[in-house]
Amino acid sequence: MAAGPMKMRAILGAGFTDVRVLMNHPMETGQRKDAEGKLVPMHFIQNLTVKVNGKTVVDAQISQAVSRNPVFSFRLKGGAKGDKIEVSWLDNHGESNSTEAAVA
Amino acid sequence: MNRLRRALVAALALTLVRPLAALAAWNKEAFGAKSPGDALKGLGIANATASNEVTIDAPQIAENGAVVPVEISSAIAGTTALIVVIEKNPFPLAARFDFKDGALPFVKVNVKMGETSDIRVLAEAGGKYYSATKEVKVTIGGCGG
Amino acid sequence: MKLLALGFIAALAAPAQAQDAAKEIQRYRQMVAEGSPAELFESEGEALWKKPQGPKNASLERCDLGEGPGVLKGAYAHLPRYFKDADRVMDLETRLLHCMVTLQGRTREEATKRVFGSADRLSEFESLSAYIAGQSRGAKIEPGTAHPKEKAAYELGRALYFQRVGAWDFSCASCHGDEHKRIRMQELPVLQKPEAARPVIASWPAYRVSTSQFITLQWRMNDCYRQMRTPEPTFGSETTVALIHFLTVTARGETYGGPGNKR
Amino acid sequence: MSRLALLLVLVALPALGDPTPQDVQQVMQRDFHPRGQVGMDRVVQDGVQRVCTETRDRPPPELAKALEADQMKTVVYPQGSLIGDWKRGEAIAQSGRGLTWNDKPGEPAGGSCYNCHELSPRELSHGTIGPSLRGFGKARGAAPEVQRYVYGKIYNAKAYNLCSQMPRLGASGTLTPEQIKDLVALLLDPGSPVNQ
Repeated sequence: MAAGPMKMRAILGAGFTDVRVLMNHPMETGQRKDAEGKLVPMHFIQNLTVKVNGKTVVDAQISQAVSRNPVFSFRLKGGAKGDKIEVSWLDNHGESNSTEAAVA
Repeated sequence: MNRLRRALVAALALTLVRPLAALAAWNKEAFGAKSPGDALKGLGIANATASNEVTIDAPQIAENGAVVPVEISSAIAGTTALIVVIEKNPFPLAARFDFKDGALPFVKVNVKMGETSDIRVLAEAGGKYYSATKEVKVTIGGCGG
Repeated sequence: MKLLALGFIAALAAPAQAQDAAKEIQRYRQMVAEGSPAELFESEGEALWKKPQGPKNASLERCDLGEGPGVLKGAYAHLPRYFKDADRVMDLETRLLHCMVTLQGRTREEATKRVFGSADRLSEFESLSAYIAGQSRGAKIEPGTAHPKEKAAYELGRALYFQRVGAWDFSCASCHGDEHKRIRMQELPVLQKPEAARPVIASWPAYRVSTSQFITLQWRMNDCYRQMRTPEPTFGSETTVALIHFLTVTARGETYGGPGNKR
Repeated sequence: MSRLALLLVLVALPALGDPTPQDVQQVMQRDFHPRGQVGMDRVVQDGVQRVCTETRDRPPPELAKALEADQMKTVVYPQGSLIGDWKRGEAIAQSGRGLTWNDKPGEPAGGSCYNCHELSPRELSHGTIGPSLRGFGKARGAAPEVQRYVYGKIYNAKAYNLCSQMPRLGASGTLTPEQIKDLVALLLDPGSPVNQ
């Protein structure tokens, strides 16, 4: 599967900004068998980065234990309407994707 | 997707992703560890102090191990990382989040659990580690047919 | 937690334990619902809606879902309804199939080859449903009830709901007929009652976390009958539409909030 | 109390002009198709299903009694003890497979027991459509007549309560006599977790 769609929402709260990001990814553990009984090879996101106006604020390493079609929520200090949030990921096959949203 | 776009995406992946990869290497040793102890060793963590300022919000019972929602946070001043270990998973280390200035030590994520297990969350602050655990029971849902 | 452990030993603690378990599962579902990736599928459906396909190389953009050709806003919330051009009551999926045949020139057989998809690849009906249902968020659920065929569909749907059938003698009401019952940990809404049907219908179609699939009401009817040990109901048949119509009419007045999230 | 009963009957009566079970059956014969091991015979109602549909599961007592007696005739009791192996019984109670269009015909089915009943206290994920069976044997013992009752009830629940929601697990060919004996053991064997 190629890098699927991502969706993000960044909403200003009282003194913080909530960022919720959805990504389409199989997150295969390497232990699941397909319909023919063959093991599906490991395929999962390993790195995830959250940037605010170009500056990295969260740097994550994750494993195949994160559920399929991952959903992450992060909380940023302060923030202002219009701040540019960018989230990108890289998986163990070298595939990657990223998405951007302005704080609303 | 047409060929040109695919080629462009591939080129972009090469140029843009490299610095990302260099920036946040994936800790193969820790993530490949098959016991919680080895996973922590892989992260260079020798010991951690139990703390009720590290919080794990997760259901006591999950109807499906494929999706267990967990919300983790730390109230310890100067927290720079949160680490999630699912003790009984084949590869216990699930995630490590490093927070730079600008982010609060808070994450909500869905994880997979192979069976009923303790979830352990460690917070790093000032080079020290603090931890909390919570048991989640994994049950069967639906008609099972 | 300790209470739970004690429950295993002391039989007297059983009711408390059961209550705790039910409460915790409730919380589990709520947390799962808050982290739904359902929205991911809407953009996929939008692309498919606009994509020319079939012998006529036409998109579905001129498809009339009841509000006029190409009008999507609120269309899902007003289905199922009677369509004059087909002279029958149709739900969203049945109507989409009709448009695939009439606008795109596809055969019924080809268009229904893969009506239910997988976690890796949604079916056309699933991604289109995600997109189109999303265009009704905030709209009031008001399926058609005025036309005689709409009335007949409702009555047939209700009769089907109570029909005991199949190798295990089930009707829909065998599981969804009494208050506060569960299958395993799943609480069963009594769907012939408006207060129970409303929140359920308002969140279909939905992302199902246990299988990572996007599921529709046609799928729900199909898989309930599978578990009732009957033969397979045909996709878009009067039976499936009548049941969906009965449930949706029972839920009318509720504000549509989907696509939702299921266990 | 009697007024409540009357009210229930009134509520349960289908309105005039509603499709009858026969009408519905005709619609189903048109709208369903065979798949896998499941043929179209399964949308044809038998007498029990028809009466229960018509009366919304509240059949007149005399009719119920007569039809229950008919159903009792379907129960075939094996020779000797009816107590099998509770460990196998537990696995059968857990499994929800069998008789659907995507189950393979030769493969052993389950009883789907936990879908509706509480049995072993170790299994938290149990349904509540049927009564809790926890401690069932502890309260009743395992005398031959208790064994016969449990075996018969699993084999054909409709012989005891005509419009019960419980499938006729033996009469429908879902479970084999051996499997039903294993379930009897799960309920009655003092060593079974159900009786702990």
